[in-house]
Amino acid sequence: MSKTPFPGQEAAALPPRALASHFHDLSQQKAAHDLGLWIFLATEILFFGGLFAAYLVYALLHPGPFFEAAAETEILIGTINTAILLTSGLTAALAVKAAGQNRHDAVLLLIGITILLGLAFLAAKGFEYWLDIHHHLYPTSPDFPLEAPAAKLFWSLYWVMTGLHAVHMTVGLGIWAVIWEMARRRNFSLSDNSRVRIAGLYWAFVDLMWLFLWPLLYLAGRAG
Amino acid sequence: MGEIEIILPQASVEAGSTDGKLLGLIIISSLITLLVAGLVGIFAIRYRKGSKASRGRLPAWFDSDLELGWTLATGGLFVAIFAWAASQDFALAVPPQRATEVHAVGKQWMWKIEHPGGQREINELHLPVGETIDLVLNSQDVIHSFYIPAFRLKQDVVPGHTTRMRIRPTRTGTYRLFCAEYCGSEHSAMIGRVVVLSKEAYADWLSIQPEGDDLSTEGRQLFVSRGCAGCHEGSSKVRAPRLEGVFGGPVPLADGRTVTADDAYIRDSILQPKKDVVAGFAPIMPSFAGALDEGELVALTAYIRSLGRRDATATGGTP
Amino acid sequence: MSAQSEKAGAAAKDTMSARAKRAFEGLDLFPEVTVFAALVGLAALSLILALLPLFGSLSLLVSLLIAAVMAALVLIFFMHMRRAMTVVVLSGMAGIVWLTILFGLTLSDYLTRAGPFGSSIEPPPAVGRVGEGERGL
Amino acid sequence: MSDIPFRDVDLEEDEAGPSTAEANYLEERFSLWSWLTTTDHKRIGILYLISTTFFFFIGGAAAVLIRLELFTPAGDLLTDDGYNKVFTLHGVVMVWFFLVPVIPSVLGNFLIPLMLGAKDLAFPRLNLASWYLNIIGGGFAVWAMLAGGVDTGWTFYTPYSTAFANSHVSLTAIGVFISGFSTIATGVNMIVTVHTMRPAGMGWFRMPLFVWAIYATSLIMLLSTPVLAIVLTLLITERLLGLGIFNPEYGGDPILFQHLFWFYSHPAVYIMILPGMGVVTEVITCFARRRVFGYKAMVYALLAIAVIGFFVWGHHMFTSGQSMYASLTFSFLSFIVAVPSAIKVFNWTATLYRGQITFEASMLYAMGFVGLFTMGGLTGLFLASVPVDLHMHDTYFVVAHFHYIMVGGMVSAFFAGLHFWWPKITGRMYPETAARIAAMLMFFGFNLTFFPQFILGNIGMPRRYHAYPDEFQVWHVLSSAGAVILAAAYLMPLFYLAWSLIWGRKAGRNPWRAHGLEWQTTSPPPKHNFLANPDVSGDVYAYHPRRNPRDE
Repeated sequence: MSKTPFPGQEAAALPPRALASHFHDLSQQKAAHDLGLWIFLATEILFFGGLFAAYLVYALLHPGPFFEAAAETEILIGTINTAILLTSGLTAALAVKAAGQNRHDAVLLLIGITILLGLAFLAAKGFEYWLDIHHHLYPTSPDFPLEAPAAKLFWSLYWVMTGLHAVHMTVGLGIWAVIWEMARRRNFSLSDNSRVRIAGLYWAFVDLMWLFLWPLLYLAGRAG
Repeated sequence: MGEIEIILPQASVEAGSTDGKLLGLIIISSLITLLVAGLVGIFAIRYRKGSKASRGRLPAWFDSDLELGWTLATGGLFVAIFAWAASQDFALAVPPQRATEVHAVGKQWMWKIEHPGGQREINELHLPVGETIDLVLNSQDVIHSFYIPAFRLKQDVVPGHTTRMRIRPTRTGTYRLFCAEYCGSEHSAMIGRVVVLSKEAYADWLSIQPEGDDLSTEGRQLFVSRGCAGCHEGSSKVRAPRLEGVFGGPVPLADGRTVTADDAYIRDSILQPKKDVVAGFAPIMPSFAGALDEGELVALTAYIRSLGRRDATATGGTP
Repeated sequence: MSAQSEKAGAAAKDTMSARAKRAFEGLDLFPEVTVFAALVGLAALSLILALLPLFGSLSLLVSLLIAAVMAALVLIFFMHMRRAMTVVVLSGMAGIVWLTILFGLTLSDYLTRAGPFGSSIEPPPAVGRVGEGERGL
Repeated sequence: MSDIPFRDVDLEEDEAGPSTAEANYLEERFSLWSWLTTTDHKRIGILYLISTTFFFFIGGAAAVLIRLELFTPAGDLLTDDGYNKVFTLHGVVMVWFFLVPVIPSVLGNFLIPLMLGAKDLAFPRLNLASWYLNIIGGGFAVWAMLAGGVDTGWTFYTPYSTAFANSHVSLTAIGVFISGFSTIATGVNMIVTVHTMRPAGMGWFRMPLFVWAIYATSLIMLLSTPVLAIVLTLLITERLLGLGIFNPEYGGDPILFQHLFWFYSHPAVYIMILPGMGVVTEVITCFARRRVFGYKAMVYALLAIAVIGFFVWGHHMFTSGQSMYASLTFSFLSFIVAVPSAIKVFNWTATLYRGQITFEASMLYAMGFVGLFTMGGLTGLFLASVPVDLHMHDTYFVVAHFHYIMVGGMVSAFFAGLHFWWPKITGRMYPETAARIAAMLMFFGFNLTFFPQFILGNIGMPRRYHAYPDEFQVWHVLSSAGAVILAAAYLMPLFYLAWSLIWGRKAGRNPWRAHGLEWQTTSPPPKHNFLANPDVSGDVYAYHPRRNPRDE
């Protein structure tokens, strides 16, 4: 099997086969990429897990003030963001499917939409942050609206959880933008290379995290 | 002080049993270490390269059964040690009969100790021998750890928590008191003394203490100076619950729950009055969080406790 | 980067009908679009159940259960867990199992503390602390 | 199990030395740029060797300062803040920049592809990124040190670290956070390589135990480091942005910080010791010329330690106000996790039985490991039983316990591995007598330093004390004397190994006649590790004839 060295060596017009020199064949490389990313996702689950553990402990210790504080979040923007992220999850999954079938234009279009939706999510998030600050809903503000101390716990968790999620969103958008640009220049073969698939997996994971953050931060404490 | 110590004097009930466990563990560990180091040494000499020792085939049982054997043996031994060591803790679960409460507050780089009779000490703790003392531990800033090596006991003092430590001194003498949890620059200067006196010497010591008023009278003064009397005293027009005879009994709350008025309830009502509003009253009481330090809170609680319990003891009995 | 992709996105849009038709024909959207519809439905359900005073303190549990169902859908269909190697599934599961270890043993401490639940932590009076400004990086 | 022909490594063809045409990985290109942008796992291993040695000597210098300070009861060498910053530096640098990375990233990076007959790790560029992340993290830690240090102890307990310490806590936390990514990157690389790049014919139970040890370590790295990352993030956000999740004023619980911190930090001590166990198995089997005793038991013991290691963190918090029932649960689980370690020690000892033992330097280090790790492990049982821990917690007994495991166990194993594979890494032999002297000096200096600390702990000397009452001085003097000897013993390898790079005897392909694919290529190996495909047919530890193919 001819092994064309992977990075940089521009083959002829055709995009180079994406086989790295130290792998025996393409299936081994794809398996390695998938496994590598899934292991990284397991670490991400545990990274957010620490926050969920803190939320769980404090919700059990101070149920009253904790959920009272949870009722203060902007549920409308939160729900809009959930819808945006679900849609971008769909377009990302379709992009991966299209890449698998080497459909160049479809991949470009779908990744483009995914990026736009991601930017819309971050814009809505920014506006929500501005509203929160306007309502003094951060623990160190002198006129924090809620009186019970545990309310500050919830709002500390709120800022850290949504902040970290936004960071992961920004990284995901960066990856999509780079892939979009490289795909436009056609310098990697869509079906052989696992880039789009890996980016799709990471994006679906960021989507997953929001599916859990949304009930914890926005739907909690809303009953009746 | 100068002589070389390897084992500290056993000055408390716990010290005896802990040292027993310690000795057991030392014996077992040294046996295992000698076994392993001995075998490694013997094999190293006997089977060194070129030695004449016979190196025939290993017997069949040698491989798998031996493996299973020492796995079960170590597992059984370790679980047995655990059970033996844990047995001492189950005894702790039994609540003490009559324990005198001593309040100790850890503060950056000193221990402030208050006896129920109002005597105050800094970095010193005088105790009668043979009695059970319940140390109620709080911290005003960071985590400290109340550690008396001669009693073989320590208990971390965490801000936001009231932790308890039961000590039962059995030998008179002066023993070291350390802070064992790193708490900042002068962590190593946070050293004190625990003086265990005989009953009579302890009574003398109590009497010669400067006539510091006891906790409840100090609480009374705070009750007036901080304005609590303005609402909760008999003659005031403001609708606030009277506190006589409240302590210890059930308190019906506005949201239908009933709680027992214990230390924690009193403390919560002072710091977060809107948390458990008494049934039939408006939540108008201001929060005192920040206005009272730890010692004053303890004094106020003692005063409200001294306003008489609705249950067994007669009115005004010292706790 | 995003401005440029927006412009390119917009360019792609105006010739949307011509190129998209060619790009999309043959790409069956099926499993993804139905899954997406199910996800939106579940999200709406979760929202409604959260706003109604049906479950009281359990409402958070219900919305988390629905979130778990949505997560399962995303995992299976969008992240192709069905076709993944067993070791990939195992690593995903490992993340969740280790999370339960963290939650379980941490709660084993909080649920068994002496005194009524949550009483072990009282908000102390404002403790003396270093001023905000002095705390450097 | 097919009847694998027993064929001990024959010596003749070995003496020929490297006669290969292709330049080996060291001489391939000399420019600094080729080293700084290499994706060759062997060169990255050497880059890690340089950076971890650098951090080892920073941590070591801090240790010498501590021992000199404690020579006298009064705190007269350093101010109390100075002492607090020195012991924190010793903790942070030793834990995160030496102990955690050293064997997986130095020996693991170099040897895993060789032992698997592969050309490189699964993700070579990620491997280089891992080294750079480690360096950037280390840079932050050194910057924090130079800018004035951090005085919270390596455990960063709140609320001292968040509300009361005004030293460079956030800077150090960022440094450790970044080095956490380096650990995760190494972990991902190792696991994917072991899963996807094993040679045909090498099943899971025919891999060397060093590969198993690195695999088990990578599992722990991946499942524990993220929780450290989130704890440090919360620490930084509480200090800088006031988002007080552990702030007692908001009703937050400092004990929750301890739960999350120790959820990482106890598995972290298994990250540090498991690779050492892998190295010791390779060394003991080679110099005793015996198959490892109970190969499957050793594998299951490694995996059992890796998994149960996540259930035991509460034994650090018996005195912290944790509920008694949780303490007893953690105490029980801590006794259970000690069983696999005991099994491994018995298996090493049984491996020596009926062997042809020779005493090269790495064998001395390995036998030292077995003895000292046994003592370290057993003193762990003292601290796992609650009543004894109520006395011994946060005293010098704990300091002695973890130094017996970390220094007596891990560092000895690292030196054993370094000497054992030195010919393969550099193509040179180290001076045997000097190495043996260093090994024995280290063993003696170590015991003199840390055994007195057991007694200090028993008579109640608390940890992290800048000045202490004078009844403890006798033992501190002994310990400080031992520390001087230990420091000297650590400097010796630096000199004679450096000396061997130029004047050392040329090492052949397999100077120890060891088994393992890494010994089938030249030393130092060529850029792509193997000129011809390595012969994987031999059994994994075929040092002595197997009695009959039936048994394991």
